Amino acid sequence: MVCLSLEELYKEVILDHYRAPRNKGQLDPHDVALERNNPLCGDEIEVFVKFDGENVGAIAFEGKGCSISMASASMMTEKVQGLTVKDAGELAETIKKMMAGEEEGEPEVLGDLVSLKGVVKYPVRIKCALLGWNTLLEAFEESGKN
Amino acid sequence: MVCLSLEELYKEVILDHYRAPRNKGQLDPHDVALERNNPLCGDEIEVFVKFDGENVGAIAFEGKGCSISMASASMMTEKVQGLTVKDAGELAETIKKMMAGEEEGEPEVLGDLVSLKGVVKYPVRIKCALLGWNTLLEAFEESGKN
Amino acid sequence: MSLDVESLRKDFPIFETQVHGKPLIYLDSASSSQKPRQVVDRMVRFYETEYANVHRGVYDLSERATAAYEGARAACARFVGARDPRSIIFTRGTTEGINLVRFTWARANVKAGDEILVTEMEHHSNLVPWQLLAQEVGASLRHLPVDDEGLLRIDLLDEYITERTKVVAVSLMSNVLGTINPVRALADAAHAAGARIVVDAAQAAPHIPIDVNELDVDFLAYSSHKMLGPTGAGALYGRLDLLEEMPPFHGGGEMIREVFPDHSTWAEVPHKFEAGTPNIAQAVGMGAAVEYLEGLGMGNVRAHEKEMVDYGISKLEEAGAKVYGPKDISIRGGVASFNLDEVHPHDMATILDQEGLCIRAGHHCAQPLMRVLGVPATARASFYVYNTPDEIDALVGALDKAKGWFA
Amino acid sequence: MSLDVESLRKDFPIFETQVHGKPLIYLDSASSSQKPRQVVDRMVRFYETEYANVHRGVYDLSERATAAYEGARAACARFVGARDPRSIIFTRGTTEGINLVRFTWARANVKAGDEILVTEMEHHSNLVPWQLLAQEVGASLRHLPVDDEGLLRIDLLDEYITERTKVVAVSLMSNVLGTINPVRALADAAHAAGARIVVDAAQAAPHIPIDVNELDVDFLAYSSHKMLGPTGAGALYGRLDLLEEMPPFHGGGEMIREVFPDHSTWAEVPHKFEAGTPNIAQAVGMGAAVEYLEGLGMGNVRAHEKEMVDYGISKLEEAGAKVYGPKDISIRGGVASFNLDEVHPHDMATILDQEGLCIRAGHHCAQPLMRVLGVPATARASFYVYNTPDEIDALVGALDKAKGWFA
Ligand SMILES: Cc1ncc(COP(=O)(O)O)c(C=O)c1O
Ligand SMILES: Cc1ncc(COP(=O)(O)O)c(C=O)c1O
Repeated sequence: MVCLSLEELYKEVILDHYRAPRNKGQLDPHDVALERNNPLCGDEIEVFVKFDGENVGAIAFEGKGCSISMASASMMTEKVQGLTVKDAGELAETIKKMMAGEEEGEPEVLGDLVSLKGVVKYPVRIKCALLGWNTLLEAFEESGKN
Repeated sequence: MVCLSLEELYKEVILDHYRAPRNKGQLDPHDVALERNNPLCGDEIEVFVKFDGENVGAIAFEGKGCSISMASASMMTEKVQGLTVKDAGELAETIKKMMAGEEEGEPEVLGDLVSLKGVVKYPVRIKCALLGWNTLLEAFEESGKN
Repeated sequence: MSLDVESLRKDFPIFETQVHGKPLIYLDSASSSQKPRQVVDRMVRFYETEYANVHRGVYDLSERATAAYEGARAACARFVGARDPRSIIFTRGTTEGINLVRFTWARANVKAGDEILVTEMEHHSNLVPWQLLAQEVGASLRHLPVDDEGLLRIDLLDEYITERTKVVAVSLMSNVLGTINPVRALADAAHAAGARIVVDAAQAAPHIPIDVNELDVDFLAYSSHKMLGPTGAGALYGRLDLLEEMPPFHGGGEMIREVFPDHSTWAEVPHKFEAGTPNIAQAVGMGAAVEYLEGLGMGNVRAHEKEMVDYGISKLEEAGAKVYGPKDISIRGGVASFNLDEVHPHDMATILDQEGLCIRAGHHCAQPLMRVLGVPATARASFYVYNTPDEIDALVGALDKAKGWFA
Repeated sequence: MSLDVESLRKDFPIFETQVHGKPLIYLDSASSSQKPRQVVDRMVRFYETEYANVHRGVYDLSERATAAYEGARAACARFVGARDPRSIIFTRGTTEGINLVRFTWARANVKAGDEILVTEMEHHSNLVPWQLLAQEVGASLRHLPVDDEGLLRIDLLDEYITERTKVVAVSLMSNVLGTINPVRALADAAHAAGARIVVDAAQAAPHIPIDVNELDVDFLAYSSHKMLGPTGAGALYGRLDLLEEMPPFHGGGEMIREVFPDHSTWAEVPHKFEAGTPNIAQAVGMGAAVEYLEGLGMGNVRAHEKEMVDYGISKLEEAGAKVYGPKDISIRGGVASFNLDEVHPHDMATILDQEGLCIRAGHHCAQPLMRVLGVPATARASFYVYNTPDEIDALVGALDKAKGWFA
């Protein structure tokens, strides 16, 4: 288990991805694109996926919002790229359970994502952290790949 | 001012009128008869008046209910018999104000009726004490005499 | 294990007060119960150390308040055997719960020509809302009769529930007769006819263990203030699938997802039904009352009240009172409505008050039932966890005294 | 005479708590205020020495409870300048008050083709009920615009209020912009067109003196929890003649006169609108909050907040924040919504929380206004009687720190 103070959480991980988001922008061509928002805080995200057989071939996101929602989406794109849709979906479910406090999550599997656990203490922010992941799961569903 | 304990109030005045109500029964012939009830406690009363010019010539009541409503109606019939309609109406208003705690009332004028003041401490019972008086006022109104 | 009444009475500060210089004997818990220190203290602590608005705050204090509020929801769900806290909507009390069903599920589902079945023993709170609904949509009301013993005529259900019946509204326990109704049988009959059952558990929740799944009910409303909790709180249980498809009730903050100038979309259940700042501290207090009752054990509560009502009925009858409702205490809660020939119930209540005894007199918000019983009013003594047989003896002693006055 | 803030802070036990090891700095009173000991103690005393159900009991304890409850009604009437306590209906809060008007007066009076005028700055609680009503009856909504300074465009009233307008729904003070609206002008225009005006005073009541007669409004709703009182209580003022002719809201006990199997007649105003056991202890607590505020003097409360918001705005602007709403503090309450370019409001609130600072971030239940302002969310600091300039300094210091993280 890692323990980060809020300051560490922000400074070490969140702000890195917030300032320099990975895979940010439109992805063209794509197989599926899905836009979702969190009306409670106004955060918006659009996720683009191009499949490569059963795998996530390429993924990108667009959006605006707080650092947690943007950083989480950025980390997500790094993490699921190249995974099978099934594994990516399972990872998303793990993250959701972790944020609901139902699962600890394995540091080896999670890597950077472990830092999101710092958000569990701020239930209102959990929706921010999950916006990208929920959009991904819906995108999978829409594509019929899941 | 008289001060009566509840027991005295009941024993000295209320129960006397309750057990031996004055002017109880139908009054025939009459000029006006009016029935009213207090739905909150189920008390019912009917007041009959025969006028003699501008005066209350004869008055009687029928009804069933708690001792306070019946005793108050009985005392009322004794008290207003022979009064002018105007004076009887004013007496009724005095009693209402007395029960609302707005007026003390003159012992000389009130006589027995003073005992009703014991009821002021029991706001829920005030409606019982006033049922007859309110019906009388309405009966006057209906007869066009007031 | 049974209730240790002497020791639990110490949890209730009000029993240290005097009425007219006499110790308080409170026999009106069916109207509203007294509150243990634990419940009041929980609310004080909430205001003094955890207070903030719920759900919308990013900061820690608001998270703590939200956790307390949602924890109370879980307690209120558990208390009636509901598996998912989301099936509990916080209300002001039973009356609001039933009216909520009227304004949402019922207005969306009851049409002209439909029938609503109530019973002759319903409290006004489970009758007037249905009258208003019926008038509004052009439906009609039917009234399942009560027999001479104070039991519902469920032998007539076939006649009273038809294919036009859309709602069966019934109380789990009568506040006048004490009758505990066979709600499961009514639920089965309602469901067989495609109707929904709405249960008024205002009297039942404080006194008997409830399981909404065993009863198989669609909606069930109860009040905090009758079960040792604060005023201003209550819970409405609703089947999740029904809650999800129902339109919202009040419009406002908290119950929305997105608001546009001319229309809006709704938050998830149960928030969809909790517009505006909720009764936060009262919900927390109601949760504390649930925990207090769980600590006593609802089985023990029920056992104590059986003893009390058994003793109470026999003493009242000895004193010459006519006691209404079933004599079989296995289907009767801790309520004894009665009349004495000699003393009108209102006089009785006034006279008993002088002795520090609180009983109720009147129609008990059940005027139609009074007409069925053929009386304008009754007196009513009702018992709860803190009452003792001694208090029944005091009641009967005071009744004798009142009879003496009128003799 | 002005407020002695240092000494009145001692009335608020919560300021002895710590958040993340730091003293609590509570700048979210516009969402809900903290409670002084006097208010909480009043409710504790009520439960411990005076508790019973109201109105229906013949005994002394019930009379005392009724007197406390009705005394609170008189206090709530006086607080907004209403001459007759009967014009006050107790509710759970502002949201319920407005929905009550929607379900009673408005459903009886607003017809297909009619118009309802709201404003662009309304809280969801004074918008969504009117959307729901409009959808239900086939009326339509119009939205009085807000100008760049955060003021209502009352110069456009002639265009927006027509002979089809039946309701004008407006807040006396905005919870986002702080704007204090010229409600009297809106009332006059509404009345000239034969419409009724419904005022949301959730923000105004805690902060500025109100007189319903001077404002000449038809309905005015406010909440206890924002004005030092308990949750679960609120008051709706209604003009007596309107209340008298309006149909009832909830059906149930207490609001009836006579109940027959198929229909009922109604109790007098205000009881007609208070079905079931009311939020007794909360109303009593709200009355105690009124008395506490009267003790401070609403003029002094207003003066203190003017100073606070004046200082707050200038400090926030120095710190580089964009502050929304009017700069003229004579028409602005103690609310400062702002944004920093560098730090998203949600991040800001999370980071400030670490410093013990409670501020709000989000849409503040005013999504349509957020769209008008062109922002997804704002941060908001709001001030009340217990806040000090030092706390504003602490806020600005913490904002600088947050900017540092994001720099
Ligand atoms: C302007 C305004 N109107 C209405 C409300 C709703 O008040 P309540 O949540 O107490 O019902 C609020 C507070 O949230 C408000 O600020
Ligand atoms: C059987 C029954 N139903 C409904 C109610 C109404 O409950 P409340 O007044 O808490 O809304 C009561 C209590 O008064 C009751 O006894």
